[in-house]
Amino acid sequence: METNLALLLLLAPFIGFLINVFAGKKLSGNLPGILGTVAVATSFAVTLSFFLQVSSSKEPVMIDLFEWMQLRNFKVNIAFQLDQLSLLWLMFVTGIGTLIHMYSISYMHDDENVHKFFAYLNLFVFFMITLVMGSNLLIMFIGWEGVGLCSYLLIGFWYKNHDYNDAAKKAFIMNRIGDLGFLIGIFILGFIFNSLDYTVIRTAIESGKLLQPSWGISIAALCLFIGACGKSAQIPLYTWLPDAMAGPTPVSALIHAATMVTAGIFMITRLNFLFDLAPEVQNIIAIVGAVTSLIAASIGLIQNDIKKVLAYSTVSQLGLMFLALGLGAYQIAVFHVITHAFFKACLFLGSGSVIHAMHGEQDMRYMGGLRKVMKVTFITFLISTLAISGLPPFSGFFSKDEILMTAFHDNKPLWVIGSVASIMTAFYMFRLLYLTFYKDFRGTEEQKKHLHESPGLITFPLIVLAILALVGGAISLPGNSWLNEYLAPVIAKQSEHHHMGTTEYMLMGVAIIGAFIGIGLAYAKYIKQSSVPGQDSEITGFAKVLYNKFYVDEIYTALIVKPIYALGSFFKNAIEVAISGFIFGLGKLANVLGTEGKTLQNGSIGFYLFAFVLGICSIIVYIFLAK
Amino acid sequence: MDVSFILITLLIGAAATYFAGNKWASKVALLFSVAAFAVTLCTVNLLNNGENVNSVTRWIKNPMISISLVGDGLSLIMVLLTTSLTAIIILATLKNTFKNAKSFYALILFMAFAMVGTFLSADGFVYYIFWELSLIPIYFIALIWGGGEAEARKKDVIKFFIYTFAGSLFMLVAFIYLYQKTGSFTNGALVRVNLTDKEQFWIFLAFFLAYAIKIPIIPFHTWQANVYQKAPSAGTMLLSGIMLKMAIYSIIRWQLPLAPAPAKEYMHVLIILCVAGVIYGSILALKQQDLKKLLAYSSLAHVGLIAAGAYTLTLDGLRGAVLQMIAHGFVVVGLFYAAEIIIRRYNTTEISEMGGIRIQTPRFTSMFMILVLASVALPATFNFIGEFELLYSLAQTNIWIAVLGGTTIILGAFYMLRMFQQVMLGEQNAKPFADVTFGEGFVFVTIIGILLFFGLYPKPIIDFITPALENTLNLINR
Amino acid sequence: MTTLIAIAGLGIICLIAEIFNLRKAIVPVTIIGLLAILCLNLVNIPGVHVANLNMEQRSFYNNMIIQNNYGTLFSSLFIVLTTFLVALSPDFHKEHKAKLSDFISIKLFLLAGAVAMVSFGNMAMFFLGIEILSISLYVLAASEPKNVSSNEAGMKYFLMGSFASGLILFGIALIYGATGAFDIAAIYEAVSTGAAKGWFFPGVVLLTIGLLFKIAAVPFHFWAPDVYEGSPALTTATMSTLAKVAAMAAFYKLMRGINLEVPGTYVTVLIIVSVLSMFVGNLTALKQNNVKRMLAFSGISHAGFMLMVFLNPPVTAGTLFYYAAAYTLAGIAAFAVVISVCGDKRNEDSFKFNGLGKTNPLMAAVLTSALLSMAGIPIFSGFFAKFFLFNQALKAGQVAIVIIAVVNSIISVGYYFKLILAMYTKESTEEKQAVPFAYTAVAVVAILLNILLGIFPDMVLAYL
Amino acid sequence: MENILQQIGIENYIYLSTLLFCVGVFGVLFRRNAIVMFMSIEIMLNAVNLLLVAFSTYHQDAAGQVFVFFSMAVAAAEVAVGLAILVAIYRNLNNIDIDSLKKLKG
Repeated sequence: METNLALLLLLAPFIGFLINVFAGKKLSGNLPGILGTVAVATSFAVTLSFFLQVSSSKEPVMIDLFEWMQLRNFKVNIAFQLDQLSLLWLMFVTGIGTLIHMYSISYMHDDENVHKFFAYLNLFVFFMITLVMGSNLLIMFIGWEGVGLCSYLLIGFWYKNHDYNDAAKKAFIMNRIGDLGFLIGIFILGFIFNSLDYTVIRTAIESGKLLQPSWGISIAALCLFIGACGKSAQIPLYTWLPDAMAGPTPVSALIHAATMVTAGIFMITRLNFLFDLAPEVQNIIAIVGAVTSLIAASIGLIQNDIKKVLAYSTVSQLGLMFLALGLGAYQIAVFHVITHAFFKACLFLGSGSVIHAMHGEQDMRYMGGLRKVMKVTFITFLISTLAISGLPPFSGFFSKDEILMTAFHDNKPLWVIGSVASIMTAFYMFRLLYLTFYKDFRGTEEQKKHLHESPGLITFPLIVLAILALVGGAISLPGNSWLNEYLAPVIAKQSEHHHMGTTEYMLMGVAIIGAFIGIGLAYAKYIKQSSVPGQDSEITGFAKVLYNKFYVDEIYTALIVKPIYALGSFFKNAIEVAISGFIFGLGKLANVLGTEGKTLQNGSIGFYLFAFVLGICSIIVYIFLAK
Repeated sequence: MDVSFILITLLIGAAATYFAGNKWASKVALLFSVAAFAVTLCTVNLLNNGENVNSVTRWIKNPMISISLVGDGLSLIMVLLTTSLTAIIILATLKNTFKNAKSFYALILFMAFAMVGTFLSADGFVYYIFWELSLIPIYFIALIWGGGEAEARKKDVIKFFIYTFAGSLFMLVAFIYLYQKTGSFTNGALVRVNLTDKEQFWIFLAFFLAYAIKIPIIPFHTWQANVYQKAPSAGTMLLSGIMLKMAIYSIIRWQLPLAPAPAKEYMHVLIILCVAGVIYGSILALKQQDLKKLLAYSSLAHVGLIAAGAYTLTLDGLRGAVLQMIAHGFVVVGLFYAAEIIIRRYNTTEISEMGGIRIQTPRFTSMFMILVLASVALPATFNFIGEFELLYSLAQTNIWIAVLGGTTIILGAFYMLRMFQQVMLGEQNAKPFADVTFGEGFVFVTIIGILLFFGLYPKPIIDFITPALENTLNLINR
Repeated sequence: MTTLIAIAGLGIICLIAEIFNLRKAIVPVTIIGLLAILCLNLVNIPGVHVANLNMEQRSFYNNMIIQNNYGTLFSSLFIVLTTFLVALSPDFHKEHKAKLSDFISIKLFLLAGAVAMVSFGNMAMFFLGIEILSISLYVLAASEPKNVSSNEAGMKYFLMGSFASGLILFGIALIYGATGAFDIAAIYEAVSTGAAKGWFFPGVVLLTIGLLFKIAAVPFHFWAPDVYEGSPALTTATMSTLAKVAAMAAFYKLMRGINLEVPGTYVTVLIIVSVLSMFVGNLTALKQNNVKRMLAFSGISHAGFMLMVFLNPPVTAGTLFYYAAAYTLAGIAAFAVVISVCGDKRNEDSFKFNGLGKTNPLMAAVLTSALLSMAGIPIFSGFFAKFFLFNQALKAGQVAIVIIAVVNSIISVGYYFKLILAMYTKESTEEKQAVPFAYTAVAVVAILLNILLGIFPDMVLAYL
Repeated sequence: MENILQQIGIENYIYLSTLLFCVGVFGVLFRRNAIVMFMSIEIMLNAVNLLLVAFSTYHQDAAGQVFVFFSMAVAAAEVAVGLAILVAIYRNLNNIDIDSLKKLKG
């Protein structure tokens, strides 16, 4: 029974995918969308039932289907594990997934390939579920690469535009770099534990009888973290995420904000018992996370493309989550994942709604004053913005604040970085808000005419998400946290959760003040002075560096892509030529000798006889006189 | 009912095809190839029921040579691959019209015959004969039905022939030398002979020459790209899908058991050579403007990884090699078929002249896409199983080699997606592109079906080959 | 013995038939006669169990003729070859029918000489055989008086041939002087008892040189290409198959017959000659445009290969015979095609073979097979021949020579395949002319025999 | 009976005939006139004949002398053929200079 239900949970989106792929073209109007939505909704329903069951019974549901792979010292099965963590993840994956599907029905309805869109979207959900449900690392890897594939397909959804295709390609390849790390990590774990099952590894660790020196584990952890960097867009593998905004906005919301990019956090949380054994790696994670959040936030400060800003804010928020992971505060990371999923999805969908209204215009410099026409969008957007800026009582406040608190307790510098990042966040988010919704409209008259509030199918998800963004913090209030209780079974080492003392309240205060500083700056600049970001050419100095994302892409091109191509031409024009030249050289040599032989054969009997006698003499000399 | 029936079927098939005349040749060939596949399946079934499928026939008294054909998991899986792929390849070529078709299809079947013989023979001499025999048909196929400018084609094809012929002659010498030691050519006897390390080294070298050229391992690969490009697609499929697998199979079946000492001593050199091939091929693939050449270099890369796995002398390595051989066989045939379809529609092999096909052909695009993804070893495709086991075996020898070899999943994705983008995506191409016909679609669906099914449930194959591979491993570590 | 007489008789019958102008009957009669003789000859083979060629032999005319498996098998091969040559004759000589009987009878006498060369028991017989063979070849080579190149070929062959005969004679004389006998057995006796004088070995060396000339081994090979090119194609076929192999067989028989332990230097010389022949033959063949020349050079290289049997003389009789059979059968098939393509129009440039694959697929296939066999590609007996040769050589521990031989087979592929390429890829320049049945028949039968030999090597190996 | 050979010694016969043989060889090598070359070859053959006869006496054995007849007969036949070819050549080229026969080469 459980097996069937689990399979239903897993396969419902896949079936949706199949139907949309094979029959989608014939389905008329919104049917593909509705179908896709229903598919995901089904999964959500099933997830819910499992969720209730597990959260009451505290007993994870294990499903073992059949043997998949054989390796020297162990086998790998197709098996699934529905425990607190995976179910929690499934909840918001399928939940938000459903909403975004719903949203897309309207958002994409006039696209020629709408059925493909929903097919891919369903496929993504399917792989995401696989990733989360898998009971061993290889199953996770299936999902891991599967979601990468879907993100590739969806980023390049408008495949006529080669820039989009490049973005898609970039995303896939950068993910692959991470995946290689992931694979290597898997190999090492395979050697050490002779298994890839989470449960086995965990018991092996907790039983405390490890044959291998722990540096093996550290390396494994590091490799896995590299994998996480790829998926979750951390330094140095983050540059694909902003480009990924080439995809349709719902995609950005679902894949590149709410779900896929959190896979890295999921993986590390999954293997928390492993990472606990590698404190040095945890340090690296924390630092990388903090730095990423800072860098991304700083770039976000002056982007003008509404989705780019959100993208960088996503990167920065992910950075904060990794910071938490690095500090060993897994529950808090998960907490922030969830809240972030709520408000970031909402923000993206909101921006989508705006873009929809603006007929594809994404540059904030040509927006403004939309709050009059787009009430719902504005309000939901405002709520989410407040949430991400970390103002109480919005969900973002609690999660982010806990992260910073932990940072403060364990590692002050990181706390500073994190705080600065969140101040920046507050600034650029409100900059976004002001530029988009306040003041007067700066677009063309043409656009102005068509400005309108989006239809219900779009606004409904916005509202739902906004509400969640508002109250989401409730699942883990400081002091008494439902989430920590719930996740306790899957987290090996309980992070000492600090009672709320004066320091804590002080820190909260600092955070809030920081947020207000950010908001204040934004207000001063964009409302008081009502300044509008200038054209790209006008940007100068450090701003220019920021605007060009620290030229990271250029650096990568110069350092990696170009050399590879150069190497390619070297191989092609030098080595290949040399080798085949050598081979042909042998042939030529033979021909030359042949020509010599021809000239020797000069047709004169005299010479022939002479050679004859010469032969005789040499033979006789050799045999009789050479002794 | 033993393995010889497969050979007989194919041989009769070749003859029948030739005499069927140009009109019916393709049909007859298809019929017989399918028949051969069926026979193979029966044989596999017999073997699984624990019956003896070997066949031994006395042939020459002095030197003592007998035609002994042995069907174990390893050889039969390869035969299965050969027969199935032959059927698929013939199916794939049904649409095109060849001048003098009867010879063409007869040659294909004859080649299949030779290759199956190579896989089955347990007598070194007979093995060598089949090995050489398989060279003649492909030579003529590439020469007569090949494309491209005639003179250049001749140059490349003759280079290919002499090159491979040269390599294998040294293998023959090695065999004769072994015969002088043992007085027998049978695999069983040869693996039991005790040789000094020096002898083993030279024998290993002789074999290596033959196989390195056939596989090909750098720097013996220069014939490959040109021949792949010039040969007709059927020929390219035969070469890349089956023929180069002959060499890897031979490494596992002959080279390693016969000369384990140098294989162990120079393991890292060999592996590094192969892995270098992986990177080299991938990077070269990035620079190719010719679709078939690009696929050729990608094949060079993949095969390098397979060979590396085989040389790790670990169970995972050998198993991965065999699995990946099968997976790669199907994928590469599929890819070359896709290339063939594009080339036939646009009659150019220049990538730059393609692009903007996706709009016109949703079905073809999806199939091509899946094949591309399979070839970059996306999990849940068969190739992932193989590549994972290979990399895992590499990691067992040295983690850094595994990292180097692993770059294939990055570079592979790089050049394959790049190719896919340039060939399929972008604004609609001026030239019209008819979507795949039912026949073409059928071929693709078959291949994709196999890849996906075994990607999720490779157990039957794994269980089938593992015992044989364990035996081989025991011989190596004897 | 009877074989020899019968052959000679058959030759005379041909001449007489001409007198009673039964010209029509000549060829059929000859062929039937030859086949009859072949059967007659084959009944002499005692059976599989005889290993050593010195055992189980019958002698006639106090050891003038000695009959054993070696001789019998080789003479059978020669008879088969002659049958083919005779079958080719009528169409080849259709311009001057009057001379047909002469050509045929000369071929028959030539055959008689060849048979004598492999079944002699006495130096006299050996000398006579070799001279009969040579003289008939001089005649055949120059058999087109009007044609300068034919004259030139005849002259060159004659001058150098008789020069070589002089050497052989000198050698025989010295051996006689050293042992006081012409009888092989007696010589063997004398040598083994050590009664031989010091001049014995010089004699052997001179004899060897003379025979090396006959098989056209470097550096005594210069005549071959010119003579092959100059003579009428059919004669070339005779030389490159029958004559060469006969000389080789005689050489082997003589060496095995008279000196049991050859000093190392002697073998070294043979090895050097063999290696030189391989290299010179193959390399020079690469650059030839005239097919007959090309085959001449390939013949030189094959002579080099065959010389490898002296690496391990006691046991290589079978190998030698097998190689000879494989090589000659392929050669006859190839020449049948060459003749059918070029007729006796004195031009065998390889461009005449362009597009043969289309104009005459069957002949193209035969020629291809023949060339593949010479190149040593499996299933054709040429491959097995090389294999057995290498096998013996390695048994003698001569790895280096084998490697050299391998390298040479690789080189040889170069020019064999050049012709194949021409046949299948170039466009035909010639108009398609009807091929006489005889040519097709000979070509096909010869190549079939070749393949048969390849598939069932025991067919002949068992007897030696 | 007192054999002439014992007095002179067989070696000298060998040296003589070798010498003669070499004369023949050099004749063949250094003369370009076909007739002269034939004659030189005849000298070679006759040198051998001499040697054979000497040996036959030396061994007190008639076989050698018989063999000489063989060789003479053969030589005669050879020369007959040779001259025939020569005549043909003369008809075509109006000379019998060997060096004019260089058409076949390469």
